[in-house]
Amino acid sequence: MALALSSEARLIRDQAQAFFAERSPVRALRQLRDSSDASGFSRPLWQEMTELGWPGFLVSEVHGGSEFGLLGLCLVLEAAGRTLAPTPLLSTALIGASALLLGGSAAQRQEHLSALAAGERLFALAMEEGAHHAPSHVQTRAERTDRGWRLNGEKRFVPDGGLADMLIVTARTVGEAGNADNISLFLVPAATPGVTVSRRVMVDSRNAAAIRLDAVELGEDALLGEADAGMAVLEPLLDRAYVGLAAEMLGLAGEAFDRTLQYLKDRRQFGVPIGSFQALKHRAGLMFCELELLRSAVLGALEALEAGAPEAALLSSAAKAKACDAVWLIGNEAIQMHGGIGMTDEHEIGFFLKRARVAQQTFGDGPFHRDRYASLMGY
Amino acid sequence: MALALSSEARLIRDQAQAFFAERSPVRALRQLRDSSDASGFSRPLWQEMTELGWPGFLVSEVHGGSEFGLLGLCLVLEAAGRTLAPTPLLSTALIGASALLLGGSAAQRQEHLSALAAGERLFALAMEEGAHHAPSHVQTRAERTDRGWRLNGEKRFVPDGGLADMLIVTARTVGEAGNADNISLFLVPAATPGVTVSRRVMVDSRNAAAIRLDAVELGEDALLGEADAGMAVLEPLLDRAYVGLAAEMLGLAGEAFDRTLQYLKDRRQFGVPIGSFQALKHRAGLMFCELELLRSAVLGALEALEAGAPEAALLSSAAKAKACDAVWLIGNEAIQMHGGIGMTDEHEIGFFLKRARVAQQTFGDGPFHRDRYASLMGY
Amino acid sequence: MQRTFLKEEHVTSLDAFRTESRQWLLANCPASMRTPMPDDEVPWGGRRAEFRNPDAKLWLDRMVERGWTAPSWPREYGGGGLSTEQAQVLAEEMRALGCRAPLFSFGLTMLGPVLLEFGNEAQRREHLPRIVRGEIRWCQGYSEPGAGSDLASLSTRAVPEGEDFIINGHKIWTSYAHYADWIFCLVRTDPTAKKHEGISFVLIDMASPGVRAQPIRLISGYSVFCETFFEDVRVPQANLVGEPNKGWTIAKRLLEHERKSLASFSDRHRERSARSLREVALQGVGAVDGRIADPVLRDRIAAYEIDDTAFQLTRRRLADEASADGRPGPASALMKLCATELNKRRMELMVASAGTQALGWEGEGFNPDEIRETREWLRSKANSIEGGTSEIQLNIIAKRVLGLPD
Amino acid sequence: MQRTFLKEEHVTSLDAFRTESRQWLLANCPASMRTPMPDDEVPWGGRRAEFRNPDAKLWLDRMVERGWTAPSWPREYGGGGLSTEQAQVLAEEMRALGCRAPLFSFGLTMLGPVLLEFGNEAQRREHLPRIVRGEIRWCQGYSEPGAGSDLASLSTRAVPEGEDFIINGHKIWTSYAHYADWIFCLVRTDPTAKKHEGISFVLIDMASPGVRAQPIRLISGYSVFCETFFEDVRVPQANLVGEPNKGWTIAKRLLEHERKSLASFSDRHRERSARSLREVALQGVGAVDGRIADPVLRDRIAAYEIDDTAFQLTRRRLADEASADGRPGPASALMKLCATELNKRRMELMVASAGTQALGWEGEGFNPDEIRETREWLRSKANSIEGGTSEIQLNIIAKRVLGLPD
Repeated sequence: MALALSSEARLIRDQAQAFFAERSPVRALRQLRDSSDASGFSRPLWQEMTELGWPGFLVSEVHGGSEFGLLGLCLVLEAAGRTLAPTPLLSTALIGASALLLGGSAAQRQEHLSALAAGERLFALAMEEGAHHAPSHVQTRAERTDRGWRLNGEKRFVPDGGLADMLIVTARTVGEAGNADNISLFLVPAATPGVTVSRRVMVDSRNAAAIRLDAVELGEDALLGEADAGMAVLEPLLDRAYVGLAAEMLGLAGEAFDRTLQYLKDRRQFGVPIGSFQALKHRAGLMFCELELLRSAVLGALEALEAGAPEAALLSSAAKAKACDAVWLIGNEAIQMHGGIGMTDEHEIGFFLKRARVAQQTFGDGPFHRDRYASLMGY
Repeated sequence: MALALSSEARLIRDQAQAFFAERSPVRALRQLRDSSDASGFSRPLWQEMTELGWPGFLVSEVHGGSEFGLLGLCLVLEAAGRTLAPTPLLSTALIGASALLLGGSAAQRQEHLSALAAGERLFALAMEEGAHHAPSHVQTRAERTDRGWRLNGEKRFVPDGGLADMLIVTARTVGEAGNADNISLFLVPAATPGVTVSRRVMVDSRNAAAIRLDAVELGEDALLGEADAGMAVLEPLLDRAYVGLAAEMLGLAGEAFDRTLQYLKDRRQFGVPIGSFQALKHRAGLMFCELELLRSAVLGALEALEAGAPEAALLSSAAKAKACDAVWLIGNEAIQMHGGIGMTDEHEIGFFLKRARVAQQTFGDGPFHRDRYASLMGY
Repeated sequence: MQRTFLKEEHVTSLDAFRTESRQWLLANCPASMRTPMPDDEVPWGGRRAEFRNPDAKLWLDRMVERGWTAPSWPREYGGGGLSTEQAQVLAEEMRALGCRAPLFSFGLTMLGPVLLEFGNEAQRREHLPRIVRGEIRWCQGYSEPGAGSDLASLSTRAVPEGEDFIINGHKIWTSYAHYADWIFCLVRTDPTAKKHEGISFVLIDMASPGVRAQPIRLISGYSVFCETFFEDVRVPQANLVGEPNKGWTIAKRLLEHERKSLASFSDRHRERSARSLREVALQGVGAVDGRIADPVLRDRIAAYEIDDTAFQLTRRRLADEASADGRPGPASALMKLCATELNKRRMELMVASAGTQALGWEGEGFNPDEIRETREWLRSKANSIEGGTSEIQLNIIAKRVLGLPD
Repeated sequence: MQRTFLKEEHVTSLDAFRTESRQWLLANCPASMRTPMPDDEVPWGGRRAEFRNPDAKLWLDRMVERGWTAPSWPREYGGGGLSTEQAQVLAEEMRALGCRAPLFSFGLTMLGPVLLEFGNEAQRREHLPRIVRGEIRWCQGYSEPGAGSDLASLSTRAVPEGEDFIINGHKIWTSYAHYADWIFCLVRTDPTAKKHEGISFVLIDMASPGVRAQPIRLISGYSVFCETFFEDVRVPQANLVGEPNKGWTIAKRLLEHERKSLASFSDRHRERSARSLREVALQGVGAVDGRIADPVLRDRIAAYEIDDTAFQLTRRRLADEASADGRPGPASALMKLCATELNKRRMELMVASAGTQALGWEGEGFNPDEIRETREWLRSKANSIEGGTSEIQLNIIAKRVLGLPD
């Protein structure tokens, strides 16, 4: 297989870019923010995305999806990243669908996949309990009951947690936080008694939520995958999430870079465009290299994930680590090179910095993924 | 106290700079290297330094020294660093004298200090057993005997080990490598039976040695400080060694920077001096900042050491960490900015890179000293 | 006894001054003025000065009486008349006792030194005492939308008319202009001259008709900067400082003072921070044996703290080495560059340490410290832009310190 | 079944080619040619070629017979006539089986492609088959003491005399000139024209009277580069490639090929390294639970390996995206920059990992791997200088890829 996009893929990418540029430019995010919209996203826009089939990209045709696959979905996420569009695509189309495909029973798939592909049911992964990504750091308790399970615990920083109809929750039956064993995954309807969802207003203006689970009673069928073997589902699920988010970050970094490059050509000081100053040129060149490396890392990880290759986990962490490097460098340089105007709320470049840092902290920052990479490599 | 040199100190510095520039320029190091001189230093030159009183800068007048103190000695070391002069000053005048002052009995001082101050007896600290600085990583054994002690073990990378008349050796009575307890310090004449000194030819052409100790029999009086409490002497001794080496590295970095700056002004390409290119200007500016920070870090540590201030250990590690940063950055940039000519053995700038990397690895690299700094700060 | 080769000071007389100052401070600094200063109690002074805490007024009055809001200015203009060394001792004692600065003001840090060097006697007598007493709050009218790093390309015009100038133009990044009483301003008085040669330095009462200041909202949510518009503003020509068309020399000197002051500004921020970096890290990633659990983060924090220590030592060293005139000179570029880049690093490490808790914007789920850290992180991005970008500082170092060719 | 959107290849025919190639390689590559290549067995070819291992000669002969020393060159010049995709498959199979390259040569990587594009038929017929067969070893006469990054300011003169040129000048950094049979050289043929417009590209037999190559000793102790002096050297004008005074276009294209080849050169170094970075680190700082004991070093090594992985993927991606003409273009600047900076990082990490054991120069106390690592560390510093400095690569990216103004 070549590591280049097919003409069909380029079509999808171009369509998605045109869609977000027209229907969800950065000013749409600003409007959501300034109107203090409680959901942090636009339902009519989601409806339009649904009509384009995006929620069902991973879902089989039997359940109303298109089976366009992970690469196609990531091209859409990259396009969304370019305009910082807040969409439930990552949480629902990628994570929700992958959770069901990787761990769901036939009945669970039957129950959820059609609604998911139709954009009618939104998902969120309620996993973190601390301020840093730590999949096995689970204190939330799952007790067996007569009719199934009872959950108690608190989840933090659940992306799209305030929108979701269904929560994918990690909980443990025994053991202590940090131990990777005895973790199970549950599908929890957000409307279940005992579930309290509170929005957290983050710097990127998206819908992250804190979620309390107070004696939440669930049936047997809430269990996703095997009891006590949640990591067997969660790990491959997270690999996909890492790459999906890295794809969004690629879009974000690419757009922030393009805007900065344009500014370097347009802004004049000392009678010349500031992009003619060699120190800025060289820094632009280094940003370009980071971006090219990130693009390849994302494509390489997608190739491995789609092929089910053994190096998929390794390359997923590599992609997220590179994404963190790139948005850090480019986000900071974008502000510095825009100078004062970049510090104003009126200018859009600051939105890229804000989203960059949240995306960096979501699903593991650079050091997390380098540590995981080293562990997977056996050193 | 002001953090600036007194006129007396400036005199010492200027005298030392003039001395090394005239009597031991970089080509003297080249000659030593190319003549395969077994000692890696020049005895006649040492004689001249002795006449200037440098070996006795820390030694009291009673023992023939000048008591000019650590700062004065470090100004000489900085000057030596500027021409990469291989001298036993650090090992003998700083480490040897400090070991006797910090841990020596009256009899030991009486026996050694006059000879040391007169430049007649050279010292070396035989401490490392691995390829990285690790003061408590001691496997060398010290057993009690009827008449004193018996040592067995192997030391690596002993700076000036091949020149020294007296070795300061770390050994442990019980316990395992890594344990900081039960380490003792010994004064071992290099001529003692069972001591085998083998020169190691390093990239900086100085005299580092591997030393074997095979059933080396010593008297009671060989013990420096208390038995099993060697770290109480070694730690403050190493603080001084860190700063002394950092001072030498300051000289090295300062000279490499000055030469590079001159090259930027002299070398013309595209019809202009290459120092007119903004990318190189900015990088030169950043090097200058590193150098200024290093100079202050060294002075600050010396102030604290001379005052016996509690933050002396902290500032000593800060100085060595900054010295490692500065010689790394400036050594590498010096080669890159000199371009092809800097890669030739004929040009002298490469000698700075070689000494830089050895000095970085001597007595702890940046990560070692940052780790120590954090530990001393309690985090 | 071993000698030291660090420069010795006039120990005896300074020691006496130190003792005396300390006693006075202990007797006169109200207890509440020896606590960390909250953001909303910064004493900026001015016609509309507010004192949430009456002790702050008392403290200001007492310090003004001794001239110690401007310790090294001459007594004739209300200053303290101290030598550089004495002023440093006073600062050390205030730091040691935790005394708040009685007054923050661009008049003290920027305009005053320039008036002392370039102003005429009438201007000094009119403005310096009011700065010392905190009666007038000044702001700075330098940058324009088209004149940022290239400040000398400014186009705000001052046209003589009788004994006045008529001023028209548009300034930007005028910090706190919406609270200021007066502005010191660069204007173009000769549009035909080369760009550096037609600029003058004038003082303008913000109450003059035609002046309008409009706050700019920043990415941090703060609005400390303004755009300031001048529309046919009439200013007496007597308000010109120095010679007409020679304002660029004054402007450059003032920028040196600004850089020096910005270099210490990040310290003030840090001193006001409720939580140190290592506290945030220990809380954010947890501790193992009392040490920050993440060794990579720990290494980065130690690297930052070592650099910061070296920077603080450099500040002391450069002050100690400085020539007697006390003018900042090109070293201010190094100080400004290092201080601001260090502060940005510190705030990035705060975010890395606190993770998602450092990225809250407002509302539930974040305590006030966390929200302030988020905002300060964003605010810190301007450090390396305002008062001359880091790129401009590097240009200055390359040219004026290292002598590299154009 | 889920679809993929990665570009599909002509799978069927390529698969057949892959199978066939593998079988041939298995049958024809001597066992000893499937082991890592020691430094002293690199098969550079040439009139004075030496084969320490007779299998190397056998392997070269067999590959030459199929044209697979230059797999994608046309068959009429002795090449393999493969498509780009087939050549890539062949390279993959050789890598998978661990086959050594049968021939290293600047003729293959640099001169050949340029002769194919710019040479006349006589020149192709004369030189290409001899390159393919490894009969002539070429070197490159580009830089001069006064013309490094500013290559076009070169001053070696070629003056016509009858049917010849008389050449005088002084080249530097001519790699392996002391072993080479011929040199491709940039010379000034019109000293009155603008500097880019008076340059020609000529081929010179190193055996010509008046040519002298003198090795330069490097900081690594190696001497792979020479200074090459031309003193009244007579060269037929028929050896001019392309038009007179139009050599700069050819020179730039050749530099692109050189960058591309340098980008993969560091790989070859790495493949020949006896020890991987992580082996050196595990040995140098020890292991805790099988992991590198120093977590900060571990993080830096992982960061390097991730960047290197991303770089290898970028190489693949750019090859897959490349246009059909196979010319490297400005992307070669990115590849050259990343490859060389990565190799320098790798060698610095080697030193950081191995500590003082990585800094031995010669003699007792260091094993051959360690000595080689020291030398390679020093050698690596030239990576970002030779073939166009990293600064030049960044200039090219800024101008030709990003379109930033001069």
